[in-house]
Amino acid sequence: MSVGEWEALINVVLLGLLLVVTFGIIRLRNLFGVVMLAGIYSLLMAMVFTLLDAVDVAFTEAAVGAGVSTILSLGTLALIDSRREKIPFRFQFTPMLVALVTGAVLLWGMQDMPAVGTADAPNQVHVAPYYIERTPVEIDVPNIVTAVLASYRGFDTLGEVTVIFTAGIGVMMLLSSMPVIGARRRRRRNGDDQENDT
Amino acid sequence: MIEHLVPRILAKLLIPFILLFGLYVQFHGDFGPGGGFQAGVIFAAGIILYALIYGLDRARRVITPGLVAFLVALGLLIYAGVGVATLLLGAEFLNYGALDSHDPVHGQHLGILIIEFGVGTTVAAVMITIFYQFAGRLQITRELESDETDDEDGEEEEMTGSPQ
Amino acid sequence: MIYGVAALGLLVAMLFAIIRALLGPTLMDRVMAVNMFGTKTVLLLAVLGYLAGRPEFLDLALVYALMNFISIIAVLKYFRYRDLGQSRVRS
Amino acid sequence: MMDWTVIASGVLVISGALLTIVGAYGTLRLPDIYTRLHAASITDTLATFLVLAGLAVPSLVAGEWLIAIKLLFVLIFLWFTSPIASYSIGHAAFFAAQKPKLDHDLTDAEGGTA
Repeated sequence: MSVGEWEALINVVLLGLLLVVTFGIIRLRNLFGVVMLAGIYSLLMAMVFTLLDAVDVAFTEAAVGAGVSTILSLGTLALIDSRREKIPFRFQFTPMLVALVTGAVLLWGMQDMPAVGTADAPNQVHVAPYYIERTPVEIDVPNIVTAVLASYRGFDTLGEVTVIFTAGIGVMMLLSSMPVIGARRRRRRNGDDQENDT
Repeated sequence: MIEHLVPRILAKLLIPFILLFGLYVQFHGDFGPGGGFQAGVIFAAGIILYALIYGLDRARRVITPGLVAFLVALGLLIYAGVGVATLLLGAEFLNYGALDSHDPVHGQHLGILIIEFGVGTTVAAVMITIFYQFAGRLQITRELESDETDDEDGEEEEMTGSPQ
Repeated sequence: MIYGVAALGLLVAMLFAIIRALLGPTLMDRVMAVNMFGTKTVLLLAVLGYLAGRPEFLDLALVYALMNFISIIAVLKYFRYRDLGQSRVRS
Repeated sequence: MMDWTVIASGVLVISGALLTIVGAYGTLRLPDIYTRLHAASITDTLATFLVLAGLAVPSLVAGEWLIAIKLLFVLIFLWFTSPIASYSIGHAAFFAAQKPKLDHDLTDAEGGTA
């Protein structure tokens, strides 16, 4: 078997495992277990990305999945009472029908798509040749992904960084201790007469 | 967690490597896989590990929330500042070629390096912020509860518990 | 060829880990399965790099080798204190 | 071309993969978390070493030192971090008040004596 065939075989096995883990996540009624299975899902996705030669994406998945996503989920679980989440599993017809129809439509639409890695697929002939040809001349960095991300589409990346910035500011405003402590100080300052109420 | 000997000692050994690897990913992004986003997350993970092992209070003394909030904004400002600088040098927004008047390719190198640094700064600071806020929330909740029951106690806890 | 066989072997081990994670029965079994899965991911990424002839993938394996245990430490802290920000032993 | 590097590398990698399967199978068969942890962590050391050493052989022969050193770092970090993980899981299981299954807790099917 050639390298490509081996990679295809491993890819199929990985996607099968992904399916198993997904159904496990759906069936599991315990949030902590869901967080753990989501960790496995992230590891599997990193390997699928690696097989698709999208090393930079796999790297992001690896860093986020191994480093922070599980920890932040656990931090959230510590804030909420996760033991109360006993949702009974019951079959619902309409959502199932909608999901099945959507899946069928997507599968039907996939018929027209070119195979993975086809050289003359529309996404390969649009701007990709330009990037591949011009990057050594104009930017001269070995990793073309970095060149596209940081230079050709720098404005787009600026927007992404702004999104992350906004997320950080939002979490700061929602959970930060400053407003709470300020409110408490205010309450204490003018609340001596109301002490009996509390 | 500080009383757990094995994680404490080994984390002490590994945190420098994690931070160093983060810097490697940051500045090696032109050549191999990686870049500012991944590097920021890895760097933040090192700090988060420190906070997990030694406690949030000590981590907040090393990397104060004020500094982190400053860095969140600084990274984005670096990125946008490069764009403004290229505008002032007479090129389009974020056209790094203008950064070096003699050799546009060298200007591109410089621009990519600087903006990746900005991305890394913002991402690392945001991740640390999110962790600080989520992990520190229970402390605030407890303080508020103890404040409602016993006001005298709350006075002392406020000194140690409130962030800088 | 040899690397392909080794990768399939590692995938079988991963399947066992996933079965353990799905079966449970306790939460700690799931945590252990995730940790085991992480180690096997490091190995599989290294093997895949050699299979594809691109050993640059080792950077990825290095990330997992360095950082996979952080979430496990968070799990310990979660179970022990129910609070990831806990600082010192409560008297 | 089946020269000795391919054979050495193949033997090491395949035996490492086999050991990994054995360890993973152990986590399926053993009765409680502590014994499963034993099976999971014992593969982390030897199987990891065998696989990574097998991968390092062709790189060393070809003189690609950077790759061999990266493999060495992966091995060292795995050797450092997997004991921490096992320690953490064991401690967490203990704090979650899980009792180890002793001989008289096991049924015959699980290999117990009672």
